[in-house]
Amino acid sequence: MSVGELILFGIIKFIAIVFGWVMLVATVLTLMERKQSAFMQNRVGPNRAFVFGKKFPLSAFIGHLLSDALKVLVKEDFEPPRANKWLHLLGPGIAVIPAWLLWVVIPFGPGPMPGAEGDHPFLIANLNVGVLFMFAVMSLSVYGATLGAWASNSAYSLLGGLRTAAQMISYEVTLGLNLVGVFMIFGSTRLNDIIWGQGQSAWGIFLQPVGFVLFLVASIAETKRAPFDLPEAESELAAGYFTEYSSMRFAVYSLGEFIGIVAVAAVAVCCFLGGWQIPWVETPVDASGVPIYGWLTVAQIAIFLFKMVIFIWLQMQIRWTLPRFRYDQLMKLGWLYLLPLSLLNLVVTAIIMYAVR
Amino acid sequence: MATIHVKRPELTFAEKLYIPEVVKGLAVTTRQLVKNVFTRKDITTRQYPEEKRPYPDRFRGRHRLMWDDDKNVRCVACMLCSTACPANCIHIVAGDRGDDKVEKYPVSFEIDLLVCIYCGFCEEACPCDAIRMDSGKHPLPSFSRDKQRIRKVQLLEEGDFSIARRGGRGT
Amino acid sequence: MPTLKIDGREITVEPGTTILQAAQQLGIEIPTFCYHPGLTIAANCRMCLVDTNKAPKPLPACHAQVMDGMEVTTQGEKVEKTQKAVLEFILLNHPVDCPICDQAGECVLQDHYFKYSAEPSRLFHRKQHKPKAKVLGPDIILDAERCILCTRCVRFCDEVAKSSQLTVVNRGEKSEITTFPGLELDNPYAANTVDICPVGALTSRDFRFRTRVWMLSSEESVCPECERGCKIRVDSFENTVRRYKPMHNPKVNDWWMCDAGRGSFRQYLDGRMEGPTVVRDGRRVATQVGRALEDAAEALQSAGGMGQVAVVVTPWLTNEDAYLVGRLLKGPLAGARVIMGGRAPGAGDDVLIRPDKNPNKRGVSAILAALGVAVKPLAEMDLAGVRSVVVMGDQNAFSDAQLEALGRVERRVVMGAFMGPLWQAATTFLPTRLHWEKDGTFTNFEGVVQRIRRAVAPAGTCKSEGYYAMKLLQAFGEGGLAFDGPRQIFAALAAEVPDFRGLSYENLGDFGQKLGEPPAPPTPETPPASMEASA
Amino acid sequence: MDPNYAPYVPVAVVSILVVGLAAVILLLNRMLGPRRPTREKGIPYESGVDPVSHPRRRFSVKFYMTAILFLVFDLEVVFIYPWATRFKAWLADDAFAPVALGSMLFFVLVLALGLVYEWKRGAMNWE
Amino acid sequence: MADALKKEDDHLHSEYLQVAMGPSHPATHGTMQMMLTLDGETVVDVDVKIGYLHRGFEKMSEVSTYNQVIPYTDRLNYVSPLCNNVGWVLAVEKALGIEAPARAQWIRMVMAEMSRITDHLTALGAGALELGGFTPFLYAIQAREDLWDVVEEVTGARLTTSYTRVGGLKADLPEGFAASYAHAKSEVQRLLVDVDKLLTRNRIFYDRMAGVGAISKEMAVDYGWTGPCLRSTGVDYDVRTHMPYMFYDKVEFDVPVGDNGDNYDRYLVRLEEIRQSFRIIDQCLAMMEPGPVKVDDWNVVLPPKPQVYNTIEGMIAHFKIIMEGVKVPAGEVYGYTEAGNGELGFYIVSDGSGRPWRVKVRPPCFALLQALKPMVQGELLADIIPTFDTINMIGGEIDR
Amino acid sequence: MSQKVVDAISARFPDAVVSTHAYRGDDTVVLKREYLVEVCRFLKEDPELDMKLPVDVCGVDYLGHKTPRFEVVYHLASITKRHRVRLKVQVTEDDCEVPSVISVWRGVDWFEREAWDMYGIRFAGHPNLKRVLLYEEFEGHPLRKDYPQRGYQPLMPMPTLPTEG
Repeated sequence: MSVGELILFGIIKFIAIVFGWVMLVATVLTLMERKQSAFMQNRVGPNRAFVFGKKFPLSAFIGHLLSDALKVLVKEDFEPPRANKWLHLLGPGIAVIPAWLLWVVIPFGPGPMPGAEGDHPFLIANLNVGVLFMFAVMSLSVYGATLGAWASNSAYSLLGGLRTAAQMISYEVTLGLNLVGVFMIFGSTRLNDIIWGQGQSAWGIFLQPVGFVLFLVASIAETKRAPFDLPEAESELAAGYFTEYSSMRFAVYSLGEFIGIVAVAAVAVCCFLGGWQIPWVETPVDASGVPIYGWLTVAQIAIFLFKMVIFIWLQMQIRWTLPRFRYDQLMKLGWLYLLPLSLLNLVVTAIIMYAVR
Repeated sequence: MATIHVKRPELTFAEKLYIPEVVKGLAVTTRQLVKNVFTRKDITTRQYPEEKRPYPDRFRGRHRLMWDDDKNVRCVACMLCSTACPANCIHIVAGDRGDDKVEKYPVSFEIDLLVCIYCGFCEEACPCDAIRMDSGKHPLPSFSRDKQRIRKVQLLEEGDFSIARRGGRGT
Repeated sequence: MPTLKIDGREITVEPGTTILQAAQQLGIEIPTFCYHPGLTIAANCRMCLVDTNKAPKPLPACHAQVMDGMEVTTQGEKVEKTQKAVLEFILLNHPVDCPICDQAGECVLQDHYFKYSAEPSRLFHRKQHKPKAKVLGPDIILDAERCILCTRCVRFCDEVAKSSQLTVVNRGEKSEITTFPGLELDNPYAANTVDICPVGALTSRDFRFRTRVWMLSSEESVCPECERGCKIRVDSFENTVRRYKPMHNPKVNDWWMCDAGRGSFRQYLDGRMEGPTVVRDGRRVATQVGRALEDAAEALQSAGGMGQVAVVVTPWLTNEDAYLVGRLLKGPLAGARVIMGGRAPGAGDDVLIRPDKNPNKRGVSAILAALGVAVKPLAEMDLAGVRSVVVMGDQNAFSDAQLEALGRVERRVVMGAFMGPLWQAATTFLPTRLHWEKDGTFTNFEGVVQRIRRAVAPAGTCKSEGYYAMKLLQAFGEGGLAFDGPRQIFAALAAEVPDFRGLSYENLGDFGQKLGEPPAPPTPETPPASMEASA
Repeated sequence: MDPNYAPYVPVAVVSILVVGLAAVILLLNRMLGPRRPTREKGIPYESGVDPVSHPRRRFSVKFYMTAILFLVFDLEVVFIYPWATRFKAWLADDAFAPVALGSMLFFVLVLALGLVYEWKRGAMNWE
Repeated sequence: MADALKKEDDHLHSEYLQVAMGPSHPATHGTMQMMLTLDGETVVDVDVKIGYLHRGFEKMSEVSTYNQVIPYTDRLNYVSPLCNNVGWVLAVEKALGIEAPARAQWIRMVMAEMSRITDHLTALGAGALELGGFTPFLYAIQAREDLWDVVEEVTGARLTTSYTRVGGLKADLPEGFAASYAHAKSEVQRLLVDVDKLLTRNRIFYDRMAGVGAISKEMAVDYGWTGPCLRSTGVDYDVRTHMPYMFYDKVEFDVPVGDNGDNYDRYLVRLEEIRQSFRIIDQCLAMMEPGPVKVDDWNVVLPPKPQVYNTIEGMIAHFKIIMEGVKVPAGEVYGYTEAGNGELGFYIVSDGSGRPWRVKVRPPCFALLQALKPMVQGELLADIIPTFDTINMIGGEIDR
Repeated sequence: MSQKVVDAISARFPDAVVSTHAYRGDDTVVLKREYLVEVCRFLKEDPELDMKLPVDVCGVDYLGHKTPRFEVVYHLASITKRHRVRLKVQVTEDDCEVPSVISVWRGVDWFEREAWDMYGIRFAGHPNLKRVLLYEEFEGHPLRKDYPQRGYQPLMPMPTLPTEG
């Protein structure tokens, strides 16, 4: 493909994926989380904003989505006078940019088989270091929170920022290590390859059960959700690192957070839940290994999204069920339990692979 | 009567691994989620303006002034309510009615609902069954302080005939 | 000297003393309705029945005289039973009127019923009806149903007011109080019948339905309407004076006061000036007290010698104010013409009302005289050649000519409380406090010095004349005269003025102190009531 | 275009797009929203009182320790990645398989020793 | 202590961060301030400041009649207002030397215990909330609401109950009380099971609570602790059993005590006390008999309304009590009861008039909160929150 | 409350007791100021009395009713022996100071601060005698009976109020 085509397809795919899916999911999530938690807690949740006061199916949902979005747009773009102006603005920006960026390596649907030539239609950039790129981008988001916190010039923000930094970097190691088992088994860091591999053998969750649990834990910690929501622990730090944020700046932070949740769910689906694979259904491929697209592809994309929703649901359910850790417990859990366990998982996987080779 | 020591549970190894308890907790919340999504049986939220909670008979709501036989104000401005009021929210100006049956009546009767603490002492203190708090209506918000000072006319709108005989006039 | 025992406590009293008086000496309370110490004894209410060993039946304590060896029981089953019976009888035909009765709260019947009976009613029959809201006189309304026929009012008219306008007609349960045909209860002391009525039968038309009495806050003071200086109670509610009530002072007014004095408070309720004004460039503007005082001081200094300054002092000053004013007149203003203002004389009688209608003429005159300030009467006021004048008080009976002369003076400093002609005339106006906003003392015509107390918070930024005098003294460089409250001023006054020697707020007591008499030993302000548990 | 670099073109494109997008929504808010700063609004949140101490001071050294710990481990984890992707292929080679496994085990052992060392040194005492 | 790390020549020291937690902070429900000095996450020092909710209860009481104080007591410990109502009237009745009729006392016990349950439910739920568990919090609050429905049926208000009167009660229990109580009880117990499942054996919760905010027996007593918090340290002290008032000596119940005096024990003690309170209520309901709920003395209670409307005797008594209040003989008494947080005492000095000369409230929280400093010093920032919660600081009660 | 405690104090410190009384079952001992700490320590440490629980400390203003004007009231209880006692110390207005018993019970800390706050009674030896319920800038001691009903306080914006001339 020519450079022009690459750019064109990049833009089209980006718009399709990011706007058609990611932003939609993240926005709906903000509402769905409130709804879900409400029903768990015997409440009804948001149900008052209608579209122009009209009631029709889902009108309350759409009303809330619209009003939420509009509200943050027209609120005062507030900048604390004592804050560091540019860093204060940069914080939310840096927080959301990686969240968008890491979608370039996530395959939504079937692409060419490993080793086969051809373009992946459901993937923006078919990088051979896909997951590595993802981690690289992901680690950037810690800067967003920390910079914003420091720039706010508030004690609470600072404490939240420090906690964010400490927590995210601590769990990043585990997060990375837990995928290593999957890479070992499937011999690639390309998510497309891993998904194909899972279709051929078994889903990652069965091959790496411990890895999956550890990944789940670490991913919740990475997305700063309860029981790992220390950076914004509202009963301790009011709102943690974004205490001094409001309007769109705040919304961008939480957007980044929600996109992060979706992204982590996508990675989990790719690595452990078989990606777009439907159990017991073979993906038809042509001779060169490129899938033959048809109605099955639509079903596969749908199942991919469905798996993500399930994973997101699980994350949410956990978030609204558990109390949160204390700082030292969190760090201990990360360094003294999860890290050694993932190392052990790695070793055991290697030995088993060696034994059964 | 005895003293019992509360037993601190010894966490089992499995519980120390977090997972069983997390699953148990998830089971509880998921149960509620499913139940509420499909049956709404446990939902306690009331959709307020459309769906109103029935107040019990004894509920102390907004005040009302009762009527005498001619639908006039029953109150004789004895000021016991404003005396008993711990918040000093009742302001009465008494006047001469020039009437043979009751000489005295409230020229103005104002209750400042923002000051009122709804303790019910005024209805308890009223010797004529003139003020009551059993309207079954809670105080409503408004956009000005002045609207929260409710006056005789408003208080009488909620009124009713009282079965008690008029105070201030012996048999 | 008979010796008797009341409730086991022994006392020896003068022969002819009643049991009630003896009990009072012991501090034992016996309930009464018809008994009033200022009136003759009727003994018709039977509330004061006590049990004695000298009679088979209970005796009325107000009437029965003590006997030697008498043993009186004021408590116990028998007396309680009698008291309950009396109260039940009195309440039989009493209407259920407390909500509309002005007396509720200071009603003796309420107090006694609650204290001595508190039993539910046993009555099932209809009550006797009598006229309600019957107008007896210009200020008196009778509710015959509430009357308990104690005849205090009848006796008062006969004995104190000497006008015999009231009587009891009919018999038995139909009895009621009324005026003699063709007469009205219109004697100048008629409103005292309202005070002594133990229930709400006689009520004041003036006070009717205005305020519930239990909400009033009261301060003892002195009626300023004439030089008698009756001891009164100023009742106020929400910082507004609602009524005067006479108080017992054997040295001045016994228990009574005249209707004119009683109703006089109304004239002071409206038209108050609450802040100082000055005239600047021909326009009257509001200002601050400090600025107005500077203005006043400047006016006095600009006169060019005290010969061209005239000062009208008023007999409405308290002794304390008069002392400070006197210091001012004696010091920086020495040489100024000093005129004694005040109201014009009016009618008097031989009961209480005095012709001179100023409260403190004697005190002010005595103090100024003692300080060596020569004072001319108002009639001799001569403002010729005067460039600055200070007028104190609103109650000065200036003739029209005098007012006109006043208006011609170049600088006119007025200390007054009201927006009257004097305020119109003032180039510098300093608002003053009314007598019920001041703490201090008045001296009546007989020389009885009595306390007046602040009953309501002063309006606006009003200060007393004494305060202005003190500030002016300081402005003239006599800074040493700084007092903190009237108590200190009175102490200084007592030290300097011979008539007042030895007096202090402590030894004025409840009834005041007559000038020239040896002061009584000091009594504490409030008698200590025991809060130590005993039961 | 070199196929190795070709996938990075969309990455670059997307990078520009997301930066632009972030800038746009933040600026959009700046244009649409009102600006009414007040003194009270400008005070950093500190539970309703004026802040007592300046937050930009030297905070506890423990946080730096965590950062250093992370650096060490994250770097080492990066070394495992290439190995992991090749491991499966190496296993096919019987001769090299034990070496592949052994080298990784040794590497992990060193990592674990490092962790234990840190732990014993008290770097993991956060209380 | 602060200087230990700040040596002159040490250029690598870290600095302490001073943070004001409160008065307007999510954790300080009930306004107060903790001025924290932090070394990273560790609390070096804490200075507790209260008074943000001071309304002058004691001063207001001095110008109110004894009955007029009752609405003020609602606002002392506002999660268990009935305990305060009962405590106040018991103290006044002690000063008067009278005793309310048996039925009134039984009902007071029922209502006080119900209030205690709401108090503990609030503390438990808020404890979960402080640790980020919003769901158990709402379950507990929902249970509390169910009880408040019953309270509202009885008293006419959920929170500002003002139910008791000197010499009795405002009114008897309404018709159908037993049924609505039984319903509420089953609801509460059902929800408590869920709360229990979500929290008690969950290791995250366990680790956050156990061993945190511990205080020794001796220290707790020395600080004047009472109530569930004192019992959690292992001291068996409950006013209801030590100095039985009303009919607490006639009902069977157990006093739960803990061993360690830490947050987890306080949690467990409260959980158990809820069960015991239900036991007490059940017994009270079984044992109470019909009868008057006010003493038969018009010097103390208002006459019945028909008497007021129709007879002058009733009218006068009514007027006297409203105008002047219940006259309490001169003297001083200290009346104390077991409220939700411990011993709630009212020290009343009367001068014989209808208004108290001096009222001193001995709020249980006051003693509890002053021990906060030694409890959290040296612990982590996050530990303040559950500790602060389990001592169940109530601003209305501390500041009065 | 218990007569036993009163007897024990009277027996041990005959000089310290000004008076005793019992009213409605509350036993009260009025102590001389200088003996307060000693008596308190005795009460706490004597195994027979064992009054380890400091229940309450408060001031009372008896303006116009009693002299001396102030009283500091201590309520003490024993958990093990189940008895209580009320100690009172009388203080004059001019010498408004009592020794602090914080050395005996730490729990009286805030109670003493409150009494200082509300009545201006100083507790000698209290390490941190600051206002507790009111703010530092507050003037006067509000529970004193002569505290003006309407007065100006620093930091409190109030409408113009008439001031004494």
